Amino acid sequence: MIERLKWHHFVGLLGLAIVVAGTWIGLFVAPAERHMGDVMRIMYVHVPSAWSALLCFTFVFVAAVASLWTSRKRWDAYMTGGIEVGCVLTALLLVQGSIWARATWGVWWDWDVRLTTSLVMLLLFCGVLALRSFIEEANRRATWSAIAAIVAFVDVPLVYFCVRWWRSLHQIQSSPETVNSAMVLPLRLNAVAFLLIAIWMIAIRARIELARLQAEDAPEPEPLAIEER
Amino acid sequence: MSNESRSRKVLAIVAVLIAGGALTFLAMGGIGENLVYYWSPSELKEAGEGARGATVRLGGLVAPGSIERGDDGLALRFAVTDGTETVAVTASTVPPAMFREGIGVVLEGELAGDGTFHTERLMVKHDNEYRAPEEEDGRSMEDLVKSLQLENG
Amino acid sequence: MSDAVMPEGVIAGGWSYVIAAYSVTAIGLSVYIWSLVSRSRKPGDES
Amino acid sequence: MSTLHPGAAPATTTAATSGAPAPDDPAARSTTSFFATMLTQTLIVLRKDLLLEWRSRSRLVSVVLFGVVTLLLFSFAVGPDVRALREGTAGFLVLALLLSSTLGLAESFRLEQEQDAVEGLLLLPIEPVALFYGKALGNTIFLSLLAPILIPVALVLYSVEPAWSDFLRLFGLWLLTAAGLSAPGTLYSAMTSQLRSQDVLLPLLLFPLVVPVLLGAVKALDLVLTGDAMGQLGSWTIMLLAFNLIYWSLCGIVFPRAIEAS
Repeated sequence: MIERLKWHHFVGLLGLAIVVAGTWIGLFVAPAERHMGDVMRIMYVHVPSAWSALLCFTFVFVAAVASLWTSRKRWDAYMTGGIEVGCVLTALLLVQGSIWARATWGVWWDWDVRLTTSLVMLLLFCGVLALRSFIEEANRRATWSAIAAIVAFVDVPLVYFCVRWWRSLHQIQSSPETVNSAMVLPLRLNAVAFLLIAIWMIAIRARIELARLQAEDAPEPEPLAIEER
Repeated sequence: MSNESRSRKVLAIVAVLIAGGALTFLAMGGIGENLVYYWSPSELKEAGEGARGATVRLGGLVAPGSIERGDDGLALRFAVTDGTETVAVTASTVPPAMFREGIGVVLEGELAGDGTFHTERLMVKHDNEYRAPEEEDGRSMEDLVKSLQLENG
Repeated sequence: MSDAVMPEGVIAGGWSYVIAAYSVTAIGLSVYIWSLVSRSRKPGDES
Repeated sequence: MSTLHPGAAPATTTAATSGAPAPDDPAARSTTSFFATMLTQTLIVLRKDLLLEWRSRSRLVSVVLFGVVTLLLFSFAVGPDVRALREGTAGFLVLALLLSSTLGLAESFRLEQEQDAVEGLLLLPIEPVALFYGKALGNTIFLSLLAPILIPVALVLYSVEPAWSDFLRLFGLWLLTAAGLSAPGTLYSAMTSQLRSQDVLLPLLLFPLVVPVLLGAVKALDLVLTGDAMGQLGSWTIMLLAFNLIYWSLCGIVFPRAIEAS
């Protein structure tokens, strides 16, 4: 199924084009912030990273439930892709946030709810990847990693809503009303671009995983000589 | 469908409802007001003696006109307010560049016997307003206090 | 409370932070995409 | 491979996910009696585990010893600073419980693995859900048994003297913490007990997941030990309780699928 789809490369190229435009506008066209100055430009990658990471993990949840329900390899592969891309984005998110925090808050890190739940989210999903790598039997790996992913997903709504539910150092979500209109455009462009790039990466990763799962399944491994050129 | 598999479904649905209910309660139950990451000046005053001697976090706005720098350039005195109560603060740390009057701060430190709060970890709390330099900040002190999420809702 | 009266409270020279954050993001994403491409070249290999 | 598979449970119909109709059971039970059976089976599993535990007792003793050693190590790590030790007592206690719990939890399915004790379970038509709740309750009780030793040892080592009336609260909070660790711990130990790298995987999966429980437990215990200026104890306890509900229900839903695949 996945093999026939080449759409993801268009999605990826489109994402790359938009991210170049969005970043250019964000860095050189949009105004500096009144108090944060140029540091605030980190927002144009930080917020898109956060959105796309959360969407990745939401997709992981859907894929994990589907994988448990249907026991199809395709969902297992999509889930793996989602987890890996989500982890990469979350790791980037934490580093960008830390740099921004040093400039504005004055500290690299603080055990505030937003930061803690985000770090926990990264560790939880890395744990799922680790679990996968240790299980050899395919069915069991699919089931158990789906279960671990579903359990890990409990943290995802917490990451998003915690700043509204509890007092934190991290500011709550901004909205177009709280952001200067000239800053909204690069933010939106980069958000769309990050999402497209994330979809692209998930699709590539899922294809790799699916190929691996099918190779695992093959009754007799093909002679290696064919592939070595 | 046999009774047993239906019973299993009922059990699963009940479990999902319990989990969802617990999560909703965490969100809406208002326990967030009590599990605070930092205390407002009012809460700190309310705690009185109980807050003495322990490391606590204090959050609020830097009161306008309260910033004084010591001669050595390190000791910093200011007041933190939430609109109703004000706590005097001494800080033995270099504040971040965004430190100014009317900005939110979160301080980690101790309440001394004379009612001043001493901190060595001063963090600036920015709200979710992002404005260009030429834009005027039309917000009143009350609006700024509101942005500190001192009352949850 | 206008900016003219309060010269402090504004971060000056924040570009180094911006450059750091953007390069980390760019390098991180590029390395990951590169790893994806190199992994998809030889299917069946251990990730 | 499928040592843990409960014999009578139809493999395709699991409460959580599958929509496949089960073969019609002539002796189909009503929903009420189904729950009654479930409860009975949970108690059977629990009783069996506790009995086995009591017969050997060696696991309990070694885990308690491990906890005490951990508490001792914390006091070396912090140094002879009595004030720092006193302030950290709640955290050290919870960490000692957490570290001991991985030892205890890792063992909870090993008995079934190594000996053929699972035969006993296979002969009974045990529901997977009942197996989970029985095991999880057993682990909770097991971890609660550490409290009478670890709490007094910590109080003596770190020179904290709470009022006598506080001991009941301390134990109650310990029970909630143990329960919060046991539900996800039982689920993950069922999975990892069959893998080579259980020692690495169980903490790797469990520790990040139980961060809310640990946080609530440390805060609540600290408030009991050092005084509750703001009246926050109730809220932290409620948070602990809420995460217990989430873990106990969620893990119960997915557990049948987990052992089905084993």
